[in-house]
Amino acid sequence: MPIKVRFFASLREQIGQAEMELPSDGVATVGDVWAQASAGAQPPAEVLAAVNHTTAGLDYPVSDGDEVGFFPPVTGG
Amino acid sequence: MPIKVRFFASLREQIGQAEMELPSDGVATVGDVWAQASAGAQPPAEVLAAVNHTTAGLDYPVSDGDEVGFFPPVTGG
Amino acid sequence: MTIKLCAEAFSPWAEIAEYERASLEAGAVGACANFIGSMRDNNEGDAVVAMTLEHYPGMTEGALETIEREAVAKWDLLGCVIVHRVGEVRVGEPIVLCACWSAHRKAAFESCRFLMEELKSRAPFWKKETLASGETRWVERNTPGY
Amino acid sequence: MTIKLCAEAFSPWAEIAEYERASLEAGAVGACANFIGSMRDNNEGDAVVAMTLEHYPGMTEGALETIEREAVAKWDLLGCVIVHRVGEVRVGEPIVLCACWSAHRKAAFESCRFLMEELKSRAPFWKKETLASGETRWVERNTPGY
Repeated sequence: MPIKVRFFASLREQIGQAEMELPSDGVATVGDVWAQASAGAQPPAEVLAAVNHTTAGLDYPVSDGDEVGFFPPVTGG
Repeated sequence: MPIKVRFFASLREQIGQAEMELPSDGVATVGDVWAQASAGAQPPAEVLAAVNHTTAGLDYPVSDGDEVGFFPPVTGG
Repeated sequence: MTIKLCAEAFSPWAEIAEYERASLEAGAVGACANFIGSMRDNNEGDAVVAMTLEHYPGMTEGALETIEREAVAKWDLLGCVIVHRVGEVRVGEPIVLCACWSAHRKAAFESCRFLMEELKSRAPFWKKETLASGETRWVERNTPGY
Repeated sequence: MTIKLCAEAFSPWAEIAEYERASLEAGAVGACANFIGSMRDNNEGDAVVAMTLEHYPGMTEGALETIEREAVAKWDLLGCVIVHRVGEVRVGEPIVLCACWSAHRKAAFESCRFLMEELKSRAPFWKKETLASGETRWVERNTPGY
């Protein structure tokens, strides 16, 4: 199963899309997902990530079928 | 003009009256008011006082016509 | 800034809504922190069925106004309200409302808690409880606020 | 413990009253601390006319539940509620409600502020403002909470 990648808020607008799917081959961590999804661009300094809806760092492991979200610092409340 | 003395809450029940008037002769401080009003009994350790509705210590000066209130620690809210 | 003593039950939400309508500009307010203290059916391990709130008429209002003025001097507030019951209170009824409005949450949170702590240590109110046994007793001290 | 995301305007007082009615025993509650964040008509010196709240469906609810569970583990609470708007918000409308009930005020005050600070740093919501000039911009950071 592919990895589902989602982008939110200003990051979604910069990337130009809300979601995409990536083959899981060669993707071991959240950082790998970012690299593939952004064609090798460096992640913004303040980017946050979540794997299956739980906050995760760039070195967090990713598996087949996971959903990986990327977003800027949160500003609710 | 006499000094008006008022007692509140448990102190009012202990003293057995809510208010009294005292001649101001020989009364210089809140402590003097207490001594006259209570026939010389020591004030309870935690007693609080107010002169004309503002919190005051036992050494606070008292004048003709003042209202002096005595009460236990407050428990509102 | 409003101070109110109520001899009858009051609705905190009605007080807040009325204050917002009458005294605040909605677009300026970003934060409202408020606190409602209400009467419990137990205290220090005993069942409590009724309570009387005594106060010092004349002094109480001034003490609450002083506390409000201190909060307004200390924080950047758009408004604040203190409502306090006096007389007979029944289980579940509100005893006190403190509400603070500001542009930002820090000022609202801190000033609201300040009002409550100062009120509880400086405003001349006294609670007398009637226990389920029929015995009455004065509440002698507050639970710690910090 | 309740979590609610609202796509339409909500009344904080109606939410609180309904929670109290459905979930709380009035005689047990001595303290209710609550906070309402609402939309201002200005931010960082600019007039703001509209706001959109984006969130991460699926993750948001879980993040708020985690924060509530942390509060319940840390303080002795009788209940707590978080309500948060999503979508289009107009000036003056509530964005967030956090309410905490306890027997005593310390737990209510501290847990309410905890919920707000954790929500603002961990729950996946993002604000996009429309300025009076017509320009839109993402809010990049929160004002400090302490």
